[in-house]
Amino acid sequence: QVLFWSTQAAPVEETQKMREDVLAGFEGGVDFQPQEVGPFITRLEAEISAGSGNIGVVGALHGDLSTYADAWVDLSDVDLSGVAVSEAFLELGKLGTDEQKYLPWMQANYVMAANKQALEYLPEGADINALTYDQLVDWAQAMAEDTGSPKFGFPAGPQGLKHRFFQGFLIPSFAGSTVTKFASDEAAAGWEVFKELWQYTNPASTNYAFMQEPLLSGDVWVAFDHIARLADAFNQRPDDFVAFPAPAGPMGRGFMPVLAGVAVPASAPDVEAAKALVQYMLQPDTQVATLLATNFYPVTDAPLPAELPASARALGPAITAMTTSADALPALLPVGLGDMGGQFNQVYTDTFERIVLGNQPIADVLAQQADTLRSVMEQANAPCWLPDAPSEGPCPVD
Amino acid sequence: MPARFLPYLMLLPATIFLLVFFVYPFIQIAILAVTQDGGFSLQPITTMATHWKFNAALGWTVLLAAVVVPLQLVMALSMATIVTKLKTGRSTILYIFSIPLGLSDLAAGIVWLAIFEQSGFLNSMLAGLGVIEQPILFLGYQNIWVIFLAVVLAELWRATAIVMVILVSGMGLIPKEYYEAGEVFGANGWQRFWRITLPLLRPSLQSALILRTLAAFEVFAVVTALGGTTLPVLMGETFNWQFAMQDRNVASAYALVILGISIAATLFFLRALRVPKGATI
Amino acid sequence: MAEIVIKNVAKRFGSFTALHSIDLTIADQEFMVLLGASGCGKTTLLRIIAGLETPSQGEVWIGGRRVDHLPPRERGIAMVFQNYAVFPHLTVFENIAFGLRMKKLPQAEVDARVNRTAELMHIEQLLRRYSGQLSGGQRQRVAVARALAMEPDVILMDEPLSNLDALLRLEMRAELKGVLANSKTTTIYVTHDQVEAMSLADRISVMNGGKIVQAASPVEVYRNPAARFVGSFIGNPPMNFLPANRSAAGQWSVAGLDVPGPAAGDALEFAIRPEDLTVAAEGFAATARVVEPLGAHTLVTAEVGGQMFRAVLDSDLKVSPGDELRLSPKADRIRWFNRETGLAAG
Amino acid sequence: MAEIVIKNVAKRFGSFTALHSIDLTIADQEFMVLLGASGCGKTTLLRIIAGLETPSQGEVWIGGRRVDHLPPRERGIAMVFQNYAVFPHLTVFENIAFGLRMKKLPQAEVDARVNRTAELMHIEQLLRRYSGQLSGGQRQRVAVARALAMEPDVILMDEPLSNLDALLRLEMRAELKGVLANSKTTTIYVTHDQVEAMSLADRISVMNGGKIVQAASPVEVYRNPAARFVGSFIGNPPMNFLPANRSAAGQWSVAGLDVPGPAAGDALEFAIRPEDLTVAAEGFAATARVVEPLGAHTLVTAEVGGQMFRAVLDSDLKVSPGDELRLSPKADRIRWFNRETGLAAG
Amino acid sequence: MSNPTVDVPRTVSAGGAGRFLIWASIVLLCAWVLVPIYLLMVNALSSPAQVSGFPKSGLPGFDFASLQFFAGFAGVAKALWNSILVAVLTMALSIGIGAPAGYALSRFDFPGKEVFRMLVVMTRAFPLPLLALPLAVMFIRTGLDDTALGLALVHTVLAIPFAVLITFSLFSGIPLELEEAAWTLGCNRWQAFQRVVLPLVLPGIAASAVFAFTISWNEVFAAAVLTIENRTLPAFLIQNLNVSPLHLKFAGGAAMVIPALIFIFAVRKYLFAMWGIANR
Ligand SMILES: Nc1ncnc2c1ncn2[C@@H]1O[C@H](COP(=O)(O)OP(=O)(O)OP(=O)(O)O)[C@@H](O)[C@H]1O
Ligand SMILES: Nc1ncnc2c1ncn2[C@@H]1O[C@H](COP(=O)(O)OP(=O)(O)OP(=O)(O)O)[C@@H](O)[C@H]1O
Ligand SMILES: [Mg+2]
Ligand SMILES: [Mg+2]
Repeated sequence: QVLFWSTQAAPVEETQKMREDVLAGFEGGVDFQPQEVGPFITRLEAEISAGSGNIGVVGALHGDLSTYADAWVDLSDVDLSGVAVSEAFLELGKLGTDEQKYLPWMQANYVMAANKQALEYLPEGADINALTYDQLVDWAQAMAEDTGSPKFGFPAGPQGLKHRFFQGFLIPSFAGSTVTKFASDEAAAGWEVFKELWQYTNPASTNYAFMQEPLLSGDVWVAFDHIARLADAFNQRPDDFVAFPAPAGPMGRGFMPVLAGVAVPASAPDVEAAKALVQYMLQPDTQVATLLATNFYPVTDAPLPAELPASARALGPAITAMTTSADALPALLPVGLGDMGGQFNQVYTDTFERIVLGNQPIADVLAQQADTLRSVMEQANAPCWLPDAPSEGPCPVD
Repeated sequence: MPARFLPYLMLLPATIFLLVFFVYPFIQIAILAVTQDGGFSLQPITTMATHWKFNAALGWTVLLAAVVVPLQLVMALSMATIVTKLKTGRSTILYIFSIPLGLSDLAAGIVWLAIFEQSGFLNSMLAGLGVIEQPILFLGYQNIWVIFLAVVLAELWRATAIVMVILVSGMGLIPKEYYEAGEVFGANGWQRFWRITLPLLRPSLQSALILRTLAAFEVFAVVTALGGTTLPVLMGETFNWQFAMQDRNVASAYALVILGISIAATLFFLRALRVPKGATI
Repeated sequence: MAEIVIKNVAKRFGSFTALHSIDLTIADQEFMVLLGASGCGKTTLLRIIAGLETPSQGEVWIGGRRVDHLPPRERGIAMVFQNYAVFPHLTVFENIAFGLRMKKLPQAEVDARVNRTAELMHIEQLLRRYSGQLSGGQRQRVAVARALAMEPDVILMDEPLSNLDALLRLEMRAELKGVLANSKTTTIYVTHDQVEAMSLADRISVMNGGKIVQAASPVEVYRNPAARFVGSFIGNPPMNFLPANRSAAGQWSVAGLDVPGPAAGDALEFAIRPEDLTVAAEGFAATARVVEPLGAHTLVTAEVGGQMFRAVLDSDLKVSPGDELRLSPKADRIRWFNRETGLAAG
Repeated sequence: MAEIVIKNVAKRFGSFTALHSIDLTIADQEFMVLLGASGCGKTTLLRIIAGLETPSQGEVWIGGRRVDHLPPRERGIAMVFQNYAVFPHLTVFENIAFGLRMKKLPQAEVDARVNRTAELMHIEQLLRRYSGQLSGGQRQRVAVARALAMEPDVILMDEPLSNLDALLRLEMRAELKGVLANSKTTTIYVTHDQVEAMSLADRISVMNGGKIVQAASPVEVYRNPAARFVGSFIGNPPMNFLPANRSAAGQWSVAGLDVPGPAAGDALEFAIRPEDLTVAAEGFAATARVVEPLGAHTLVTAEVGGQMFRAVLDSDLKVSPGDELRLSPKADRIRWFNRETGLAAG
Repeated sequence: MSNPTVDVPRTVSAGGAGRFLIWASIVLLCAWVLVPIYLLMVNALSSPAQVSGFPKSGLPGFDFASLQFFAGFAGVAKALWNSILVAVLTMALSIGIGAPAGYALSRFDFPGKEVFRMLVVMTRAFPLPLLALPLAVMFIRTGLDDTALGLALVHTVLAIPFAVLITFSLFSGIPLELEEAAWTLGCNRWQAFQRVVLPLVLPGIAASAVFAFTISWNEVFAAAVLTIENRTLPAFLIQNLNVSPLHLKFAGGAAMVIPALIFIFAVRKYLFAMWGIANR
């Protein structure tokens, strides 16, 4: 039996499906164990430093995997026989080295979802599939003023994925950059807009982890979140909700894919069995089953079945609309940050908390956080990635 | 002379146990707080102390303990007194009172979230009574004091039982002749409680307060459940640095702060509730 | 005014009856001593008066108020507990001051009273100690001082001097009597020391098996026991009893001796106190069995008519076990009891 | 063989010295009574012998073995605690059986011994009760029974009968003496009851302020006190003392009376027991102050030469406070003490 | 003499008022404890739609789907068994190791007492999740990893301060003299402890055992890190509750609470039974 140690598919229902629908077919058996970040990291580090352990395969987001680049065995020799894996993702999986540190496992994205009631309040002339941040603000304002309570929602809770929104959506849309122009006036303007939006944002947002619940309860009518965290709303009441792309700013429609990969730690008890599992994860059937279990999309060219659950039917087109829009501005996942990934995220979270929640002057906060960001980049010695222009040495923060 | 070594002999298992399973890993971790990249450095401590959330986290943690622990003490004392006084239904009521004992802080957070949520029971009730039209957002980030209050309530609910059970078993050991003497010499119920029960309960009070205060300094799951990161607490920051930011040095520095205030509180209780030599039962 | 009236009080512990329908009135300022065998219910009676125990039936009145339902603190009493109940967490000073603090007396008054009573009890040098650092007798004196300091209307003392040496007890006894007389306190005092009982009591109540057998002045109780039990219980050593059979009108044959006695009755018991016997030519034929020197006197336990018979003789008289003696009773000290009812006859 | 030897034992509690260098030997099977004022260190001494307290200095030997470092259970002792220490969670039966169970005696033997000692202590009907359901005296008897049932080599009793009524105490005393004599036990017995001390003791040790003042036979202690303290402490009421000044060789002037006395010394004290005084034509001029009837006798507290002076007189003699009396000492009972050292003179 | 017009009933009714007050506060306190539990159960027994709906009725929907979801988890029974095993081991270890220390603290004065006390307190004061890493490394190297005993050892670290401090306070309440009496009756220290002290403090020991049990029962972090095959219940089903949908959160919470309730119900008698004896 191979122990599959994962940060993904942690919600108990997804876990259940992973075990029963996705992994049951693997010969030799899999013990799928999704973990919260604390135990996940602790156990992983313990096995790495003990040099032996139980974990066979690690499934995690790109950011987590890049932390332990040295611990993974090279997966170049995994026989992908005929499965076409996205080249860009494979490249990310090398973590800036020559070895295939991890293989991509599944991908997702962030989109917006709205209760159909909200559509009445859509500002004049706004197209839901080509929304701008200003229109979003107007929309939220209209809803708030008419219903008497703010109806926009945002996953700013401790388990929420807010930092991805700032890194991949807000700042790129306004500044066309994630790192370099972090403290630029354009970025400041973006924060300005977000602050305005926040006025019409349900204050309970600071408790939200998953937007599907406030959407279902009606506390929130319009929300931004990870597709896996919106899925339940669509599955429970497919007719009540619509999904649509994230809004666009002056520099374009920033968005950031989510990439999860599978890696094999050097301390794995049976590396061969682990590699077999990795290979199994990339098989077309597995990839589709994974989509059904987790709402994460395949990273391969696996053909999607006709019968998809409501969530996939609603969210898939929204993602496509976003990634293929004329003004699409993809922001890649951070590369080369290693174990500074957490602190990198924290810079964005702190900026949010200070500017929006703490009401501190935007310029000051950005200047201070820029210093922190700079030192993070320098410590990690990470060059720029998209949408920032490639750099020699650590990515500069202007 | 074996008698002199006897206490040490009795402490031996606990000491060995703690040395192996606590002190050894503890030292490994504590060292991190004063090292950076393998060398001695005060950087982690500086990073922690200058972090913009540090003061808030420390302040809220201490304030929470300062509010929760005394309230809890009062409640636990009243519960324990009631339970000891009762003749009928005593075990049923003790059982009910001690139910929260079996709850994890995670579960307690969930329970109180169900109450305070925007679509939660409190709003449902208020709406049902016609007091409100729209559900009120109790736990919004602007209502930090409401969040604080909710955390206080949840902590009171969850952890009072621990204090109570310690006090109940302590009260059970106070010989009733002292109450009788108190009664005869003019002490009313309140005075007996104040002048006989409390002083004779000092060892139990001490233990209960120490344990409870330490737990209060480590409050985390309930706060996160109810207030997200709006109400920063030390333990939350520790987790954040350890797992989200993966800076174990700073996390360790935070842990040492928790340890420090815990030891200070313990010393305080040991002094304040010391039983003078000779004044034992 | 603190007259204590106990009406028809009984106390049952489960199936065991500790007190059977007690009626007793203790006059204001009276010093009443309770005497009785171990386990006869003395403590229980005190505790009922104090309000620490609810009587199974009956009423308790103190100073004209019915107090059954009042808590102890409203009864105007103070009590010395048989097992002291000295608070372990308070110093001797604070123990004595406890009741005064409850009354919210000013500190100066508290100091004065504590020092006064502590001096009375000879524990003034122990005021800073805790009860765990005291000897048994010292602890007992703290308990007494604590009650005295209250200057209550009624003071209940349960064997308050039992753990003191004779000398100290003698002193304490005198002090107590003086203090309590001055303060116009009504006292109920349990003791097993008959000398104490005799010398302190205005009246003695003798209890037996949960009943009060006789309540009368000390001399009366000693000289005129109302029942065989009283005679057998009081006096150290107690009265001697011998069966008496009528030999003629007003003449009774007792262990071979002809003694003049009551005219009525036919099955009586002859009773005489050991100290009312002298060695003489005429008297009961006795064989000495045990000879115990008591200092000034010698206690001789002898056999008379197959029964145990005690005599307190002058210690100058040399008696050894096995000696044959003639013991003559002082005629005016002889008592007679009905052999069935145990009550005094004649 | 359970001779107890105490060598140079002292005990300090912080700065307070409870025992000063005690030397005492108690012979095998001897019945030693400890007498002394409250707080003089009796309990402390017993606890040191039992091994419950570590002496600050000195050695304790039992049966030829040095036992200082042995735990109580290996010393072959049993002890009756001053405040009983009856286990609250066990019935009377199990309390008494406690030590026997520790010895792993067969159940039949346990039953037999418990029943025997319970009967001895008159608590056989209480065997099923818990200590909370007993009276003080009953509890005390359980404590005694528990120690007796052990049939130990050495038994230490700390005021074991203090809470019993006189009658019961008399009985218990006799039973104890019998049982302990038969079982060849060495006994140390603390009591405040001098009659008890006199009648039980092979020897009496009189303690004062943490020192042993005299250890001798009861009669010796009573008649020939080795020190003023012993005279003043033993006897109820105690000895009377009057300053004596030499009027001629072997002649001393005592409160205006000329008394023949020791040849040596110049500042002595004259001492006489109250019961060695008679009312006569010649004697100390005394004014009666307090008259207390004690039953067979009357205790008269009088003033002689400005000092308090007690006499035990026959109760037939009618004395009232204020009466003038002449009290004559029996010549052969007069004792003399050095006024400085307090030790016996002549 | 006596004045027959004394108002006896007045004092009785005063007592009645006191009674009423006491019972009123009892009812209030019971409600305070029970209502949140009830609400948890209401949610656990409601359908997902009811759980996220508003306003809520306060009555359960008797929809067992969510609970069944947990009951249907493969391996729940084994995890439950592991949880109990670990909790019982923790109970035994922490009392076995902690009680002697508590006894020593209450009965002896010795140099180093304060140091030991601080050591005990520190165990409780230092966040366990930080210690989990070195412990896990140690366990993996020594083979204690993924065993019930290994996890129980870690839980014992958490429970020991409770065991030591609570037993310390209990022993402080037992008069030394009772023990001394037992010594003179042929007991060594251990026997005296066992036969005299233990019966008197048993309710309190039971209390600290209950603490140990519940601490272990509810501990998630170490359980998640240190067990793989031998998962305990919280590690098995609860630890991802935070990121699970609401209705499952409640059902999961209830699934953890119910066994604890049953456990406390089962031991409540030991929290109590022996009073009245201790209360001489
Ligand atoms: N722990 C202690 N700390 C200080 N002083 C103490 C302590 N224990 C006893 N003492 C003192 O030592 C002296 C001897 O005490 P001990 O109990 O031996 O007296 P005792 O002769 O038994 O008196 P009693 O007849 O009143 O019981 C007393 O004066 C007492 O106050
Ligand atoms: N709680 C109880 N349950 C059963 N019997 C009890 C209880 N309390 C006391 N008794 C019994 O009631 C009787 C009276 O007890 P009490 O304490 O009044 O005796 P006492 O006269 O004070 O005796 P002593 O002189 O020995 O102290 C005793 O026989 C005792 O065994
Ligand atoms: Mg009594
Ligand atoms: Mg003593």
